[in-house]
Amino acid sequence: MARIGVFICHCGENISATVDVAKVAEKAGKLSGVAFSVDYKYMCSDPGQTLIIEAIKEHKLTGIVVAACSPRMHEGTFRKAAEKAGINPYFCEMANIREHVSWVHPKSDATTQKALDIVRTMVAKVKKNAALFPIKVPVTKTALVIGGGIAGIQAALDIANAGHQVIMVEKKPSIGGHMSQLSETFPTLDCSQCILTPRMVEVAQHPNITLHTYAEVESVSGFVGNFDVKIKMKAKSVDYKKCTGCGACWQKCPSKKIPDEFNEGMGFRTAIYSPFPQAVPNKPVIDRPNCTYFTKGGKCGLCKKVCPADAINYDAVDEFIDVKVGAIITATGFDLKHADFFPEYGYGKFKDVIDGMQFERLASASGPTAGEIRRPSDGKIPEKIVFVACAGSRDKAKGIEYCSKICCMYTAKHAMLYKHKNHEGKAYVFYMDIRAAGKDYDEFVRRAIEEDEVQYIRGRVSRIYEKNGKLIVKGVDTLMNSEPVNIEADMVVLATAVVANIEAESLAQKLHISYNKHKFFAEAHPKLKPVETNTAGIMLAGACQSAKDIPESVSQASASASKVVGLFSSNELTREPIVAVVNRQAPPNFTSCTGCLLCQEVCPYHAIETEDIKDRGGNLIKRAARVNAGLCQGCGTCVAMCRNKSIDLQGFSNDQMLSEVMALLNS
Amino acid sequence: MRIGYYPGCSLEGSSKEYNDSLFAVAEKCGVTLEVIKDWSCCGASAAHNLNHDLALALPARTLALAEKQGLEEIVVPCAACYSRIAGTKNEISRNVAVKAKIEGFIDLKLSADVRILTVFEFLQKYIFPTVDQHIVNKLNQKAACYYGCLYTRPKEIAAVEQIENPMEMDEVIAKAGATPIEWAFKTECCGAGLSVSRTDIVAKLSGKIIEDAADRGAESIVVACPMCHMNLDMRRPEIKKQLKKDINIPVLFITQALGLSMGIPADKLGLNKHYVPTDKVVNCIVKMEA
Amino acid sequence: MSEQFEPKIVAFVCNWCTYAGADLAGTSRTKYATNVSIIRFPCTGRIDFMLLMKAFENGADGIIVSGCHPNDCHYTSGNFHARRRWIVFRSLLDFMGFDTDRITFSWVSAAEGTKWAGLVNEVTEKIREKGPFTEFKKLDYSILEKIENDVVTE
Amino acid sequence: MTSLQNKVTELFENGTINLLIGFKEAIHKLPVPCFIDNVSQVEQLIFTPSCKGNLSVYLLKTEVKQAKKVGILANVATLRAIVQLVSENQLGDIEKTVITLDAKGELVVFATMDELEAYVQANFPDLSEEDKKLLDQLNAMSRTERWQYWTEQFTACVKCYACRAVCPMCYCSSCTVEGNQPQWIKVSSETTGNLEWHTMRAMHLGGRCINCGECGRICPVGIPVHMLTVKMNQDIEAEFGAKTGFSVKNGYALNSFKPGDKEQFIK
Amino acid sequence: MNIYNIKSSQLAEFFEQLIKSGKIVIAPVLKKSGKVFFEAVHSYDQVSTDYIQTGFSAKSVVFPKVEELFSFKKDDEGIEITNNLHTIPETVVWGLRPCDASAFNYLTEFFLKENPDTYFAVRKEKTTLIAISCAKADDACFCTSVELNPGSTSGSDMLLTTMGESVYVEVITEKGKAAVETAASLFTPGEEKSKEEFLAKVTSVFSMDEVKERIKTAYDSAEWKHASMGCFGCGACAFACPTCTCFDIQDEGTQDSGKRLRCWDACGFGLFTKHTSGHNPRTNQTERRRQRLMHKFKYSVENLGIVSCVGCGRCIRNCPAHLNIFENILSVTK
Repeated sequence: MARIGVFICHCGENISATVDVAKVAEKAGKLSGVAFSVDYKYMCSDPGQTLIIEAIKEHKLTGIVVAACSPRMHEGTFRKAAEKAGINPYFCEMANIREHVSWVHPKSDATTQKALDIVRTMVAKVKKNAALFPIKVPVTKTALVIGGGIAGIQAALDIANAGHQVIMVEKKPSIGGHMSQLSETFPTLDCSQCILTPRMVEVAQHPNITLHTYAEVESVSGFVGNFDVKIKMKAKSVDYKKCTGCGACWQKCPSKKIPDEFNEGMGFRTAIYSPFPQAVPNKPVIDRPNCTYFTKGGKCGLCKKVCPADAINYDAVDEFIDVKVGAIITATGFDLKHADFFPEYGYGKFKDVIDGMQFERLASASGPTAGEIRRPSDGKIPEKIVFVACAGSRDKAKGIEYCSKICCMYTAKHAMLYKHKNHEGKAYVFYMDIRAAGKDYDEFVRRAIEEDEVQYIRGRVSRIYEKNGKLIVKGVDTLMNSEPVNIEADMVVLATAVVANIEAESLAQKLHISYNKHKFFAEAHPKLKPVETNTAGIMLAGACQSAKDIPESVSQASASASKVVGLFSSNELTREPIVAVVNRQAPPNFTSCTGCLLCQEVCPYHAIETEDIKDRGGNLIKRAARVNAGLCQGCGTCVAMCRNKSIDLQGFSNDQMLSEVMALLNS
Repeated sequence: MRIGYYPGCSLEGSSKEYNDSLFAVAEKCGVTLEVIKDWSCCGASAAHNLNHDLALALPARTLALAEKQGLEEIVVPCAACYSRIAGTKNEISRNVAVKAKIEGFIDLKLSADVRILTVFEFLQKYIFPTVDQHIVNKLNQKAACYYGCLYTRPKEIAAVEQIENPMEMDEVIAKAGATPIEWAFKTECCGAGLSVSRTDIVAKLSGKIIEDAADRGAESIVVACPMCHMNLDMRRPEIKKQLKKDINIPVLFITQALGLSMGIPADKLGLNKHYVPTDKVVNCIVKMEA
Repeated sequence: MSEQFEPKIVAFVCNWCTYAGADLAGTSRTKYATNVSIIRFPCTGRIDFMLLMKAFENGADGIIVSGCHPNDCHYTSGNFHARRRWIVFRSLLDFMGFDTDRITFSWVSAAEGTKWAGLVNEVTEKIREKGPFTEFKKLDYSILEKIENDVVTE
Repeated sequence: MTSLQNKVTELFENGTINLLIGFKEAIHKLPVPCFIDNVSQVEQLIFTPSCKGNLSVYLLKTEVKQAKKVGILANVATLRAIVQLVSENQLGDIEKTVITLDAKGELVVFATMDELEAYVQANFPDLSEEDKKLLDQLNAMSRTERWQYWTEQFTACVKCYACRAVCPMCYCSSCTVEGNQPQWIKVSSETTGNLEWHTMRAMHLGGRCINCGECGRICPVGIPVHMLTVKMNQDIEAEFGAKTGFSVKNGYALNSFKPGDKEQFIK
Repeated sequence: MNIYNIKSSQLAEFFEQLIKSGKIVIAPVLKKSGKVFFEAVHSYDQVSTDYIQTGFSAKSVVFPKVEELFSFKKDDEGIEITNNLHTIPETVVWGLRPCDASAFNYLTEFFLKENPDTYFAVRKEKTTLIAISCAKADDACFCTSVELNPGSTSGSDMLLTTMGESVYVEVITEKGKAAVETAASLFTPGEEKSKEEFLAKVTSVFSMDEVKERIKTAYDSAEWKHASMGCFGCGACAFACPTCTCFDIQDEGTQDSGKRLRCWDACGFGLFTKHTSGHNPRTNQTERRRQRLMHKFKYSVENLGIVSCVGCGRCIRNCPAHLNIFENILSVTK
């Protein structure tokens, strides 16, 4: 038989001014199952809590209702008090008679009556409460970092340096990502590779980091603290244990005319290749579709002959490894739209209309032109370059409404680099707005305009066409009473839109994380949880969430790293036991769940699994739903969905909610 | 399949040859067009600058009449008319409130699901299937297809697939045995309505178009819009002043070009009605040996 | 005219948006009618239509169901599922001849304390005009007893 | 022997099935379900248009499941039920051989679920004329008339649960109406409780009910219970474009959503 | 037994007199559903005269689907317990069939033989049964097999048999007399004659004696499976049955007020025999239906000496699966 204690708080005058607290206490005392009832000035004060604790002990209370402020305010406080008194904290409920009564109603009988109604309701609920215990989930203290760009590198290093194991998966033969392709970086103009490569090496050499390049995530299951990940190790055709990276193979490789991805197709590489000189690991892979040995059925085989370490292995196959990790950081970065996306700029027909990343390669000392800015068509040094900002970005017609964020800055940088290399050259920038919000950013743009005399034209480019060897750029200058502008340029650089990685969607589906219509991964909360995803234990770093520049990517990487380290700071995760459970019944039913599994669909957290109920002989009796307490967040949508109430939500059970309704209405 | 026809004012007046050539071609291929009875002005160039409701009501009326006549498809050869009618259909079918309002004005119900064909859509859909057997001549020349603005924007009603580089007319021309050229002014502005008020601007804009076509060796310019045709053809003297050179590439309606290849006599196609003499074009024609 | 009818109204609300919104109304001391009492759920997705039925059976005159605006659900999609359920439930009730005006569905965010207060007053007024909900009570006889009553009352 | 009987004999002999759920004629001339477990009984089998019953209900019986390889005679409603049941993971543990009569009265035996699904989609039944009529009548009534109508019906209900018993979608091992912790619905049969019971049943079946109409047909007091789900299914198809017993994938409209779902009543 | 005659045309007047007498009159009424049910009526126009059998039997008059045994209220003064025995009205059941009427014999035995049930006693005491013999029957009727017939008087207070222009009235009990008294002027004394030609022909499908004998050993018959696999496990048969008496005691309400109810139950329900432990001695419908049939033909004979099936055929007409009780009895007693 329940022995409930009811504690009515005055909250100074806040409640007692409009609610007749004494009367509420007196009436509450008469409710069936209520063994003790009292009102007091400040229940949340130490004496108040002591009063509760004493009462619980003295009157052997089995549950308490504190009628005071909103549970969102003090539920924790009073549950602790209950615990101190030796009863399960979940036998404490709060009746909100301040925010929902005294503060919103005048002093009147009706107000007092409403207070009493709410108390009665909560008494009815607490009578149906059950002892709940925090859920403990073990944590595997290894993190998986997907993507070896600057964000991934930063996150991996931070976690590793905190003393935890990290597994990094990079789909390309080398880590480094886009940053390794950049020439100089804004706003400081320091060389990208000079600052990046040491970090890359650090990753390779870190005792806590296991690096898998030329590898991809195949599948992910499990939940926070306990993910099971299958990784696909694509066949490199080179035995990295033997390979010394001497380079003999790629120097000898006969198929030399393969467009070089690293140089954005403006240079060539061989079939067996290491993407760039400072690659990590600096060991080659064979690009099978382009390798004579594989395309011409075993002819060639030169690399094998010349390899001093006998590291070439044509028979290598894709391999799969399974790893257990506690947390996952996605740092899969972005892609750029290319010139062929722009019909008005010639669908990429014109060789000398290039995108920003191509310009980076032209400007890079390690690039195809060894840092000299020469135009792709004929290698001439352009005298006039037009830079077009917002190519695709902020353009509904192109389906890309968002701002790509980095273009304003790198366009200024490009113009500057060009001017620095060719003082006579002319640089024009067509722009909509200049978005240079960042430390030293606007100064940087001003410098481009004022010191390097880059001509900024506020307006859009309507069309680019070729006429007698020149690129005619038709635009408008909206600051010069919208005069049409025609510039005869030698080269045009489009600051094309940043878009999500092509594989973003499929990865998101493997990870069960949500993404927006542009396939950028979605954060759990745009302001307060910007680095977590809705799936506990999976964090975001860098441009896979939205266009970001280097400093932003790096800070977000460190942020999510700290989230992971926080997660790893204890051996177990403790979670509120407000979770759904599938009922258990005596045989032959075992559970009333019929295994229709229609609930699986509604669960936003994929927390509902199946469970095979077997007899002693191991024969399947029935397949039922089971809630993974590690994943369940306690929304209870499945509970309302379940036709025969086989799933119930602890803390908001059917019995509790119905009792509340009945009690509220039956005075 | 019954095909409705909306001439609009131009095709009954300034661009009669466009109308005649269209019918000549259709007739040759045994396709009949039903004029929408009691059609009214599409409201182009005037209404939509003054009163949006009126701008919708006028084409809406025409659409409603077409429906009443039981037509599921109508051809609208004039680019301006097309733009107005397609635009209206688009807005009405997207917004019930507007639809109701307009129905109120015109005092007619309309479902606005009549299909609206541009002239080149019409040619491809109804003429192409049988045209080959009628083609007797090869328009042995380089032609620059000029689309102008009204077929290519706004995006919602664009009548072409690649709005920046449309190819629809080019395909028709190729059928007629001409060589469509690649050029940069396919969709630039010809000056359109300023034809009367600011001839100087028209001269400038249309001038550029003609110049680029000439520079790229075009022997004729092919259009599907009365307004474009007028600016490129009739305004030659002003353009000549503007460019300080005399370019006399003739400007043909697409239907005239196709008609020629089908062996329809030049005068029946109204080629004699142009300002810039078209005999050059006619002379290029070579009979195809059967 | 005797004293005016004071309807009993139950509000089924989610913890994260509407409950918090009601808290906000409190902290900003917005005054509203005393007729509505709140029952707190974690999410609108948790609200079982049977609870609405039971509320009416037990003498509620009106019901408010309220939670996070679409796309704002703390659990990302609970309110979307709830919305679908409500769409069909409401139409079913109407098909059975039930007066669905006695149920008010609303989105009230944690920031909309004023909206909450307004909603409460509005609904209270609406239900007051409608008068007490008696349909269910009238039904509580077996067919025989029903006839007996008729006979007796004749 | 009829072609049906020959077919079934064949199925028994080549070991495709070891139990067949079909119809035979009862002493009072009506078709009654029969469960044939050997060839000797095959000649009692009939399958005529008068065999309206939805035998798929029996597929969920333990005795039947134990037979493992089960054949079943199915009209279109039964086929829909099977599609829906499969989509709800209810028929995983038996090998079923489904036999139907097509429009031409030809025997069709489905080798795979895909075949069956395709057949259902090709022969998807429309609402029966009398159901349409009744639906129109009900929609035409004023709200209070409808309330009058239904409460009268539910007053007559005696809670014999025949509607539940004959429903292939009511396969819960324990039904909420019988749960007593908490007691959602009174055990006693009185109008409010009966109304709650039928509302609940409709809500649990809306979007799953395959419109076989059995519940209405067999109600001993003649309540057209099936109209509730007929109406709901109509709404669901209109609002969310979902058909019941139509496809094994996405079988249920109410456990999914579109952010763009439309309604006019949420303030 | 007294015999009277009354003109068919005057039945209506007799009926109106019964109503005037202040009694509740329950009679067959044609419902929207096209089925005929017993219902309290105000006038003879409501009464259906063309029906073979009512959907449900008349047992609800003495054994309603829900019987409130008592109700209680708790307040500061204390606890108050009340029942509504006193509200049970004088009732006349008009137009039940001889089979239904004879069912009352069994009901009486069941409820009153040992530990008599007050509610039943009072209701029975206040109920007059005016039966009308059957001129028509259908495939489901089999009263003759259970040793009744379309004209049996057993259990009725008064039996009416229409013979063309006049109605042959058999008054069996005092209550029957009382009924005649309400409109004495309409009745003219008559003498006994055969009703045969005016009764429906119901052919007997089995010999009761054989069945009684053979069913003793039928428990293990393999035929039960074939007879009952098709049973869906609903209560349609039991609730319609004039002799099914299973009930379930339910307490409804809160700690402060509530009532105790006796509600119809059915042995066909899986829950009927389910134990708290989860164990269910009757695991499937075959066993449950066997229980029902064995009870009708064996157990009730053993317990009360009466076959508790009256051959009304309702279970056959109402069965969703069209199961046929006498067909099954035949098969299991083969």
